[in-house]
Amino acid sequence: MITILYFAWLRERTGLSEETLALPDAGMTVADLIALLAARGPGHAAAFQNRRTVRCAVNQEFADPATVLRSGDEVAFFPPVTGG
Amino acid sequence: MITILYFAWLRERTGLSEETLALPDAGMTVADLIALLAARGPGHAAAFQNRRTVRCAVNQEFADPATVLRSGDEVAFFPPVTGG
Amino acid sequence: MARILVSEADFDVGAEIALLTAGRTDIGGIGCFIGTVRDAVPQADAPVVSALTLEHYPAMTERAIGRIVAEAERRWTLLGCTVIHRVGRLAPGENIVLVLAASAHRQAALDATAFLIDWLKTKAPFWKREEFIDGASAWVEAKDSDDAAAERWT
Amino acid sequence: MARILVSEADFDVGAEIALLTAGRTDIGGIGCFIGTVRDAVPQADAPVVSALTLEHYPAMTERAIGRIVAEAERRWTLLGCTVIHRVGRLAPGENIVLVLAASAHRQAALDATAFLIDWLKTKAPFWKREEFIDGASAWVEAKDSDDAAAERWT
Repeated sequence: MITILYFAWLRERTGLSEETLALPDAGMTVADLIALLAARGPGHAAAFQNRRTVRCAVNQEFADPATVLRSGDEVAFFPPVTGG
Repeated sequence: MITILYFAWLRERTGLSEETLALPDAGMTVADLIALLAARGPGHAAAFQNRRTVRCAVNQEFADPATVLRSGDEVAFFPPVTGG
Repeated sequence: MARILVSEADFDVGAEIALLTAGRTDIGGIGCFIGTVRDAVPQADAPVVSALTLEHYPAMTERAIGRIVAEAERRWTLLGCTVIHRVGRLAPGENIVLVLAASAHRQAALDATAFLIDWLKTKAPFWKREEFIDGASAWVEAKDSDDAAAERWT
Repeated sequence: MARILVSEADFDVGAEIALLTAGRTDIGGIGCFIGTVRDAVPQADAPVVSALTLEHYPAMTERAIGRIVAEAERRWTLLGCTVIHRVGRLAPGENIVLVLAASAHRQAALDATAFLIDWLKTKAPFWKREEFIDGASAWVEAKDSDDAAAERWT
């Protein structure tokens, strides 16, 4: 199982702040997960529509599309940050 | 007459914070005044010994050696500034 | 050594400086930046923003700020550092973020302050949503100029 | 618009920021620098400075600071600016100088703050005399690095 978190407009578009997912296969990357999630429904499709505007963190560290996921990971998706 | 002010180690070396002087001739520059003052005695000579370390303001504005003095001017001599 | 805080409550700049410098006589300069909520958006002259809401990723935020501070401490000899970032709903004029950097020398303090706010803007998980006086609201978009500012330091 | 003060009394950073920003909702960032008395001189590892005395040229000081502030206002769009410089005898740890610069955008606020302190260091008529713990004292010499910092802006 992995935990998936959504922030800002990814949360609004998916309608979820958190969901869990059984990792379908070993070796799955962040990019693979995005493809899987984008096919889950119209909200998810809208959230991941423009993948260049989606950032990812795995276990609270910034991650890139090639990062390999493991069971127990916390994967967060969010827009480019705008604090400060 | 002009008023001459000394600050920091120029005040200490001349032993004066202020003195007045009758302007000896029209067209006198800051450089002329320094030459005149440096000949006034050992304290003044020490104060103006290294002229590259002496700064000047005329009527509270930074001035250079070529600035021409006029009667009534307030001429200040001091080291390079070190505030802030 | 660094003080890192994410909070809904406002901060007291004077109290934070006092905390940073208490009992110290080796500090020569303290750089400081305070970010505040503006009611005007760049595209408009008139006040249009009625409130700003800051969302963040609680489990990650303080860790991310800690990494930014550690990078500042690696680049400059700092004698103390404070980063406080507010979250929640803020009105125009309210404080958003405080950065303090103390050093023996002013250039290190000023450079570290600029670095910290530049990197906070691009590497800490905060998102701003603006509410406008006409009732609309929108997520603030990341600015290329912020990316450029952060890139200056790499 | 600018607040310029030369004073023996200490300043209150929080109160000065409050004064600068009171009732305003157009400020996005406030840059701040505070210079303090260090007890260590650059040439030594041990604390050796017991006090610092700041002399100035009263008739010229506020005018010179006013010119520096006017130059900052010419270069950046500032929404407020404060420069307070203390004079007299100060102990290690005490405040010497406060610079505040407020703007709609952080880069202007930070750049103006750095500019103001760089130019204050080289263009305002203050002189520091250090007293050492062994009873000696000496005028602080102007630093080439300060001239270089001021030259950056020309």
